[in-house]
Amino acid sequence: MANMAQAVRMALHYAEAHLGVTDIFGEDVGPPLGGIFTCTQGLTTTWGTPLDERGIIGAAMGIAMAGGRPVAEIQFCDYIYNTIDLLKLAGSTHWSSNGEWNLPMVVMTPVGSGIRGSLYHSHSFDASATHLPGWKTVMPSNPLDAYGLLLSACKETNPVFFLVPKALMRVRGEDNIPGAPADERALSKLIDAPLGDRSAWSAKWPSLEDPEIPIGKAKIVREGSRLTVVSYGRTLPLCVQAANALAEDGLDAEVIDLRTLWPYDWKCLSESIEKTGRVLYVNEDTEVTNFGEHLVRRTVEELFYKLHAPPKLLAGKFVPGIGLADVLEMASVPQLDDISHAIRTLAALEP
Amino acid sequence: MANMAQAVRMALHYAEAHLGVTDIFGEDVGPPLGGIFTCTQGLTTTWGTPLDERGIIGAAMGIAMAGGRPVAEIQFCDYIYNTIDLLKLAGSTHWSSNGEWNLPMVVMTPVGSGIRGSLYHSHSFDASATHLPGWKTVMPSNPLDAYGLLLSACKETNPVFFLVPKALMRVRGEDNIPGAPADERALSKLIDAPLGDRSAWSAKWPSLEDPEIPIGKAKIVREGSRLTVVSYGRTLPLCVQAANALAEDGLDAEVIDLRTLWPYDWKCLSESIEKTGRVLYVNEDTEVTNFGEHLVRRTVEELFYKLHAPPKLLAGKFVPGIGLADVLEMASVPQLDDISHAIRTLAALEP
Amino acid sequence: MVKARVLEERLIALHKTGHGYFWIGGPGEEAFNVPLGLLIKKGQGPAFDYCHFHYRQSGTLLAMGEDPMGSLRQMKNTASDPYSGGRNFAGHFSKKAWNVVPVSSPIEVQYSMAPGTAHVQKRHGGDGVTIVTGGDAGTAEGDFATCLVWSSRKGQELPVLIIVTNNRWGISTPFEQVQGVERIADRGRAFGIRTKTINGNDPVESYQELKAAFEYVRKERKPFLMEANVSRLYGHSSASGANFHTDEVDCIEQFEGKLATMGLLTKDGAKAVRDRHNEQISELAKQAKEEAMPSAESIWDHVFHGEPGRDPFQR
Amino acid sequence: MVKARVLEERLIALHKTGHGYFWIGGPGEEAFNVPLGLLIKKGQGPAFDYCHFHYRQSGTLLAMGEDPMGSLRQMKNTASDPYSGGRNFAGHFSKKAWNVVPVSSPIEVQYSMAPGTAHVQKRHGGDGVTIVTGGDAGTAEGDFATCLVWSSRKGQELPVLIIVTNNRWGISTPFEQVQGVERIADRGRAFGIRTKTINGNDPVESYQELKAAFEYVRKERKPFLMEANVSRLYGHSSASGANFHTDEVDCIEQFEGKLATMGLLTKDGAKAVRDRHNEQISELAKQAKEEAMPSAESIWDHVFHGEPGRDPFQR
Ligand SMILES: Cc1ncc(C[n+]2csc(CCOP(=O)(O)OP(=O)(O)O)c2C)c(N)n1
Ligand SMILES: Cc1ncc(C[n+]2csc(CCOP(=O)(O)OP(=O)(O)O)c2C)c(N)n1
Ligand SMILES: [Mg+2]
Ligand SMILES: [Mg+2]
Repeated sequence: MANMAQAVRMALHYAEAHLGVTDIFGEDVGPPLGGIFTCTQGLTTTWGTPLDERGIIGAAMGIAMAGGRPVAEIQFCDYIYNTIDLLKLAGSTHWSSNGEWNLPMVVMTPVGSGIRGSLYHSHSFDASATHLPGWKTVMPSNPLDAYGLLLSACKETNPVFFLVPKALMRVRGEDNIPGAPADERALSKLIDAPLGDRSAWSAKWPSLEDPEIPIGKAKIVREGSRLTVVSYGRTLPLCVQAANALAEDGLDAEVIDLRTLWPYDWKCLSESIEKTGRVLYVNEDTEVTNFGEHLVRRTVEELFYKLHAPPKLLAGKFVPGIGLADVLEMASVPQLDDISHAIRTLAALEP
Repeated sequence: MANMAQAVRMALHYAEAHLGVTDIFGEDVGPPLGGIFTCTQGLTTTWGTPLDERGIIGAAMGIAMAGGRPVAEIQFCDYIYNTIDLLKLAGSTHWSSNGEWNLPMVVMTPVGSGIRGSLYHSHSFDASATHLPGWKTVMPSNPLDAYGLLLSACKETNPVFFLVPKALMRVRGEDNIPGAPADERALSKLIDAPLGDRSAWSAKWPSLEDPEIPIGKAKIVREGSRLTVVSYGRTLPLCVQAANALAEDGLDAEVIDLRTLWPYDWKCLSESIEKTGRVLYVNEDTEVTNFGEHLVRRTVEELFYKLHAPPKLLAGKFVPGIGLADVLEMASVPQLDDISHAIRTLAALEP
Repeated sequence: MVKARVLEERLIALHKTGHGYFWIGGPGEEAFNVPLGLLIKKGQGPAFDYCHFHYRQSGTLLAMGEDPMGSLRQMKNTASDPYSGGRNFAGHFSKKAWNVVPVSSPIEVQYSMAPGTAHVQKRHGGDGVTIVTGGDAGTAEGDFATCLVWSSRKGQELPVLIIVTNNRWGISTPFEQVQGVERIADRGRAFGIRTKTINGNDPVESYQELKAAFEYVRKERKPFLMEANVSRLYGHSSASGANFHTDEVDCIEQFEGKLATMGLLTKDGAKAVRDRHNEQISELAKQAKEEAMPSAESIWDHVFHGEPGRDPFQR
Repeated sequence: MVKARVLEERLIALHKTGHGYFWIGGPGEEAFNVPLGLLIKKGQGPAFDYCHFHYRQSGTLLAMGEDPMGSLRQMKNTASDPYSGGRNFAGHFSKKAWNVVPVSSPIEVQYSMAPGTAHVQKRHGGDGVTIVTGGDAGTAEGDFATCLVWSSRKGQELPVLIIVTNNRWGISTPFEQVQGVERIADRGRAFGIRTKTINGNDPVESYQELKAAFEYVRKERKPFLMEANVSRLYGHSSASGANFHTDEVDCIEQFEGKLATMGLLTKDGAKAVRDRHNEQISELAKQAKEEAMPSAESIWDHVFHGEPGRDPFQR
């Protein structure tokens, strides 16, 4: 099966071939490297930009205004924070022009911890992204969703953040990308650039299809009755892993992959929470003014009297960075044990 | 009594005279204008900068590193969003250097709606500020607090955001600034720059004192028993006004001015909420991934079983901007009626 | 030029009489902005010019043929305001039919967006170019440098006319006090960008220099950096009083004088022109005052393209 | 120079043998970085030089007299790491006693901070200056322009030595592909800043040119922009393999050759120097491997200055 980097690459190929994407650009995105995580290898509309994030976002806005369909990459979301004013502007342009101008643009950036990235290759962007009106935000937790959601993002006529959990870049999926060979070797032969000289190489793309994974739909990845766990990105597989283990002790948790952070699938969440009466939100952004706190607020605002226990949030500690030493990273953002413990505690809570 | 602009000006005078503040700078901060809101008139360490917010924040960091004590102004918080990366860095420098370097710097910026500022003179910054670890954030709702909190900010050895609700700039306080004449005319004669040519003018500062309003302490501005209202900045006076009016109908609300957003006074809040069992949080930042949602989360996390009703948040609508036309602004951010209605509804809520 | 001046003075008058919350505009820049507008290839899409303007461009829009009614409506923030539906300040134009992208309040960000439209135009071919304008103080923002870097990459030069209107002020701050550059145009040199500094108070010089610059950018598909020295006749905005400053050159008065000495215009002739525009525009202003404001529910409109406006929380 | 090279090669070896998660450093820049270190007036406070460095400055630190043990500890992210306590990547120095401000990963932000320390030094008087270093690709960020604008205001010029080490690469991207400037140093001209482009692979030229530049900045209290052409001998970082690139000039090999032909150094002599440093540093590396990691609770330390580290939610 494909890993997430390959899934993103195939989605970008599909998007330039069938969805009218005109420019895929960012630092080191063009040949020969094809991106820090190989996500843009072998594509035809890629180009490398000056080392200037403001220029990258500004160019994306201009290209979208002129009828192009840009996919702009910020090499790491840790380096997007000098462009928040431009991102706000991109999100407000349709509104401020009273509907005259719209910006079909995708901003793609790797997020989160898990590669021992230290202070500046471990940031999360979900809290900041969801505080920006006018943007849609998606964040996959597996290759198929990454592929499908990126296609949907490229079909959008509004600005979309495509946040890629870098810890999952090399993890292979369980579901096949429609049209791609399931065999790893075969797939790699077709679309992975060789090491060393690549000047002669070109990708042989399989004839891919669109799984149509819409923006705004969450996915119940594990049905359960005792409580609801809602997560996305790096922590989602850990939530599933924890739930499966706890099920053996008879603690049957439902796990939902939010997939789209805004506009999110409240129907799916609320139905599950009404069923279980308990909910745990898990993400790895720092926990103060965190998107999970919005979900907690929405939960008590609309479901308070149906709850058997307080909704809980497990998120990153409110510290200025993630330290390089392993123990520092482990202590800063949710790990498997933290999640299992949080589920157990929530399930056990009684008035 | 002094208005908030005068209070800030007097605080900055006190800070350069007695607290070692070395540089008060920003766009149009120096003479002759002395700031868009007159907050920096007649001071001795003020200077005007190039039109470059990144340069302003960067300079503040450098000045602090070299032993100076800067107070940097961003003319409107609407224009601070191209510096978030630098603000993150300022907040992480002490931590990343393992305690070696600290940055005693104050970033002062006008926030919020209320002056018909349209899309770009109405932004709030409290959600973004409270998501930045390593920063303290204060936001006064009256001149005396503005004066006292700014002095405390200038005594800090960590970065501090001093957020000034621009709608309250010209509102006079009920409490006197210690050392300043209570009479408006007399005060104005001393510290307000004349219109027209100011080259000959210099301020005559009264001998001011420090009211010692510590960072981290909230203030109960109206005692009540039926429910708790927590707010800050522009909406705080509206909450008091609403509570006073509702008291006449026998609805007795307690109103707390948070004053410091981080680190906030949880003791004060939790005691009040335990007493009333109901809490309404009010601010005007957009409501998704909003700091009030953090307070809601903290409330259910720690006080769930003591609540008689769900904690509520009344905040700005999640739209890309505040429109110029009056009705658009009124419909976008909390107004007096919205607050009264929210208090009434919360008080009436029964399972 | 006169029509633009009359429009701005009407907008100021409206503000001073309590009609409209804020004024900012371009009185004093007509001698440069009008020729600019006359030279723009207007239309929609990459075959035509893209305009990334700032808030002093009324003269350019009128010269392009825009109806002054739009500015009056925006000043009154009526629902009929064609640029923002009553949402944005005066001078914040937007006109997709002519590739005029929305003017935004943040200074200089348009210089970071301009390479994007120019990039599409370079690929599209033809002679459409991108024009970006802004003030002198704003060149201190990194976005100005971004525009120089992105438009001058060897072999990938972009067809963008980079304009700086230098009135030597940033609100209350003199240019000399905050910047050490002698000629802002010189900043283009290190990038191999062709540059020129001109007298923007002279409509003839402005027209000729702009014409030459446009020809270069259209044909060579390379950037050109033009600095135009202009006046700020009514101060920065209504926030600074919006009163007439006699210490600045008035390009219209100067040009009328020149025409008079050349015997091409009489005092009365000039007055007649002004009166005619005055009448028309005050008529339009009266109309604008009668028009409806936007509705409260309309705040939800156009949050997302292609979706009906609604409260995401269905309250 | 040799000591710096040996240190970097040891760090690379440590990474490749699984000791340390990430390497980035300055092998190839020694001929420039070492003379730079020798010329810095080291000490604490505005009377001394402030150093805003990037992540390739090990040669400078060693030349200033720094103990290589610090780099080895940071590579192993031990609690004893003197620069970040095991929190930050290799090459991210911080030394308050010598005004070496924390090296941060974000490219170019140091250029926005440098005017701040220089501003304090200008006011303080004396001959302390600010030095800021960074790479060629990074000059595309607005922060580089910010540094030029803020340091060159007439009458308020700042004593800052603005350095760009040009290795003609930004990770995988050639300079020519993304920037149109011939000489980066030329970008200072429009601002009236004195500039120079030098061969950073020649330690003698580097020393002489740096000496002259320092004298100018110390005495005139004005900015100087220096571009030094250097090599990137082991690629960008461990992420790109950190293998030796034979197609780049090796300044040490070149200088040893020069000394040899001048009869000042023999092959054995050179080898002896290298062996000596190798021994010492591998000794230190052994020690570093034994040292303790930081503790989990320590994440709360130094969030706020002057306050004990604690979880704000007291969990
Ligand atoms: C990013 C940003 N910072 C600050 C402001 C506030 N502001 C509005 S206009 C202005 C001065 C602009 O001067 P200049 O660029 O010379 O243009 P001019 O108004 O003189 O034509 C400032 C500081 C802003 N709008 N945007
Ligand atoms: C703001 C920012 N954007 C992107 C990166 C990722 N990055 C790290 S080093 C680098 C290339 C820097 O090239 P240059 O400035 O020439 O310095 P060099 O490494 O060549 O010495 C990039 C893009 C970063 N660290 N910071
Ligand atoms: Mg100006
Ligand atoms: Mg380089």
